[in-house]
Amino acid sequence: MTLLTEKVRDIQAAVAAIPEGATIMVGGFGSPGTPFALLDALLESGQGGLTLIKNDANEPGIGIGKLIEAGRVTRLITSHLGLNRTAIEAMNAGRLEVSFHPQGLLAEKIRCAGAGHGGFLTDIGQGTEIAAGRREVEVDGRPWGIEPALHADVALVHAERADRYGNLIYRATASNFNPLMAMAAERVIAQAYRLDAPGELPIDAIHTPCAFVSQVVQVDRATSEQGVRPHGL
Amino acid sequence: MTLLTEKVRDIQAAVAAIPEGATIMVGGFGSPGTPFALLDALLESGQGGLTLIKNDANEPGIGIGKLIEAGRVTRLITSHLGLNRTAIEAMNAGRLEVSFHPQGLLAEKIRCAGAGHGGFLTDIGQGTEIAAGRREVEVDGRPWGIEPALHADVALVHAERADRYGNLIYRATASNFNPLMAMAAERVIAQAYRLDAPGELPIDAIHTPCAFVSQVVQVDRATSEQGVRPHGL
Amino acid sequence: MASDTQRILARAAREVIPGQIVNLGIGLPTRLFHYLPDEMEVLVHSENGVLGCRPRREGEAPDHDMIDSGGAYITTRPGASVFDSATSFAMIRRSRVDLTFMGAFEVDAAGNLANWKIPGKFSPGIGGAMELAQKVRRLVVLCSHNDKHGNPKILARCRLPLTARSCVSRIITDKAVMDVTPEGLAVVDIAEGLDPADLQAATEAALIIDESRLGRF
Amino acid sequence: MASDTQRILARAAREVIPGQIVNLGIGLPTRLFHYLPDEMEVLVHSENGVLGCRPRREGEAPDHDMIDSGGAYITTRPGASVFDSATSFAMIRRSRVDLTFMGAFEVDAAGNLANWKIPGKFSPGIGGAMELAQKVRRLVVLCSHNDKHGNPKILARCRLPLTARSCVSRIITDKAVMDVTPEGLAVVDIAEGLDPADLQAATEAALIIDESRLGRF
Repeated sequence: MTLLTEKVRDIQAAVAAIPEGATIMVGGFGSPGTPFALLDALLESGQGGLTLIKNDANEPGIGIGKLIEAGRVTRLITSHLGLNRTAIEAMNAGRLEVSFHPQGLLAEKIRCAGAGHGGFLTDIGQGTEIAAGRREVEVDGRPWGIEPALHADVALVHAERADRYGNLIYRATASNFNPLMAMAAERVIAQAYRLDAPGELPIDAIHTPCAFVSQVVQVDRATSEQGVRPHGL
Repeated sequence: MTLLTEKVRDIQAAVAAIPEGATIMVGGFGSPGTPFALLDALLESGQGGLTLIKNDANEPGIGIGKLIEAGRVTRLITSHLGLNRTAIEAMNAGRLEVSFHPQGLLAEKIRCAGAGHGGFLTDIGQGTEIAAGRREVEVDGRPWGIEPALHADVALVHAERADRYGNLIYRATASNFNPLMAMAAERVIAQAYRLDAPGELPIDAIHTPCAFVSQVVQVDRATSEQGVRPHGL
Repeated sequence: MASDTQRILARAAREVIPGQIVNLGIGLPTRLFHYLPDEMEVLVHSENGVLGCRPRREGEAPDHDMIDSGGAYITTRPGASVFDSATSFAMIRRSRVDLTFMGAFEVDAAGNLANWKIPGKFSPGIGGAMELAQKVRRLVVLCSHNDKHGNPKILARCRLPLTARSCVSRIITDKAVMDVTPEGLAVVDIAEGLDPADLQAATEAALIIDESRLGRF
Repeated sequence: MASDTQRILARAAREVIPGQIVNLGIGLPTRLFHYLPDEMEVLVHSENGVLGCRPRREGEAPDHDMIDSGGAYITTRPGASVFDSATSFAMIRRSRVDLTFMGAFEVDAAGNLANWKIPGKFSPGIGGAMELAQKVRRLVVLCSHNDKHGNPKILARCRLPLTARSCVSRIITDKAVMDVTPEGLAVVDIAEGLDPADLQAATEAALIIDESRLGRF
């Protein structure tokens, strides 16, 4: 692991080390919690053949939407593409391989990797096409489907605050998949709006202890461009 | 589930409803986080034939130590009894059935029940006597041991602060097993030093959302009697 | 006069008991938000990680970190909490959400629900719908009684891929309120002015109608 | 003159690299706490749910919610965090703890460790030892070279129930510092004034001793 004292990085240096063809977890549910600055740096850095793991595909023209549109993404493991018609088009045209998981199972498959388990046993989706082909095992007299852990080479996460050891605090609904992914990947790169000295974050408020985080970069607040587009209510 | 508006209870009323022979999870690692007031009320309430699930057995004369000494506990599912010689004596004399699990697996078995899973797959303890008789399944080309979820009728947890909907905040190392157990049992009774109106707890600081908590009781601070006995450093 | 949608929502709001935890599905159910008065102690769960949503008030600036699962900026009421996606779905899978309202492409007499995929036409992924449908204590479907071509959506048996089996407790449409019972769909309320025979004609599933006990809405 | 224990601890402290996350087992290893200077940027992990422990200062009032896994009141250094038991052991199982020091009843030439149970005599439960032993990146055993009856603790093969297989990297005793290698136990340092033949005589496992490269401590 990276030493506590060596985690603060320049954003381009942090993403430059991601290999071509890497499997990358990306935090965020819609815009909140999406590490926009890291994703933009990754686009600039040029790696292709990527497998991305993210709850959704953001919206066209922002976040992983940009990487998909630039043809950098071979495969997407996700829960829902409802807000991104260009991603759905790429899927339908065969330019993007998409694997769908129910949202809570996706979260748990990631959490499982973060906990060092091989998988977990679920009853979600039994009797539906989501469970087709899923192996089963009987425990306590009931059949359970086996969901293997989902691993990644890298996680890109967004936090509100960090310290230079890599302790992270998330805010409001920008938490979502970030704390799970921050535990799950081999290398975890966190962006934060504010980067403090160790001791500045209240210890009971830290969501991700620094042990799980490999690198920290400080970024500017997201632009309104990266906010949620007006829809819904 | 209990309605949000009906969770605040008198301590004796809260524990009186626990049935004889119940399986009860009890928070705490040593003294911090142990719900001493709820345990004292349970002792007074008189239920016996209990199965307790707790990391340890507290120390003689406090916490679950008292319940064990009073002969109320038939079985203890735990990780370590190192600080309680009377519990070890009861085990050796055959008055207390004890099941040991490695501490992190105990935590995960409880967490698994809280997540609604049937179990998880682990490689911990393979080739040691802890794994003797454990069923295995192959995932991603490796053998994994199946650890079933651990369920309970009731969880007794300790929090620093609560609101009357049942939102909980823990403090320092008094967290330990409490947030896991607060999600895992059928009925969750929380004691808190401070009981506030909804809206008083900072929303990003809440550790256990109220949805998981059935009843809340306000209690006085633990006595120094219930503190850690002088040992170690 | 109230639109069909408004009538569905007003009727649906009567399903909510003070003190409950309620999830509102994307689309029509989300609009139920505005039918729950501020003073009613109900916490709205949104699966992206918040319990205690309320709509933004007129002129209230959006908080860019605070959305519901439909992507709308929201705010929170007293007693709210935020949490990660694992905790949010643990709450769902453990049936700690009392009530959910969901839309439907099809719903049938056995309480089966299809609302996530139309093979070859619409398959954006299942999101959180499967876990909500399977595990929330009570699922109430809100939908139009017929599709825009007039075809029934309340079927004898669903034809689309299912979201979950035997998960629906009650169906509220512009034409009727129906309960899923072991004997089939029992009509609880019928739209003001609608004839029971016309209701049955607009429905593929056989309906159990006891005219002596029928409510109007 | 330094006691055997002090010599073990002083030697062990040299294993710690600034910037590491270190777990200290119960007993002798816990005392290593006092050998890590405050200005050294090291976070001590304790499996009850804290990263960044430091010993209480003279006269500092105990915080009743703040203990380490041995049950002693501690305090924290800048950069510390607290968390639940699941997160604490995720950190361990995912090998996010760089280094752990543990005691031993027996340790053998293959790096097997027994430190939790003596059948019929001592079986208080395994606590967190199994996961720490199996998963922490580097495990250094700290123990006396021989038990109080003079019997060797460094064996050819452990006889007690194992905590974990092939988990030990280095063993530090009052007599020697030994590395577990594919060829067996290689002596790195030997106690000041001790003859290599006497070291071997006090050890059941065959030792690899290259006198030309032997350090003293």
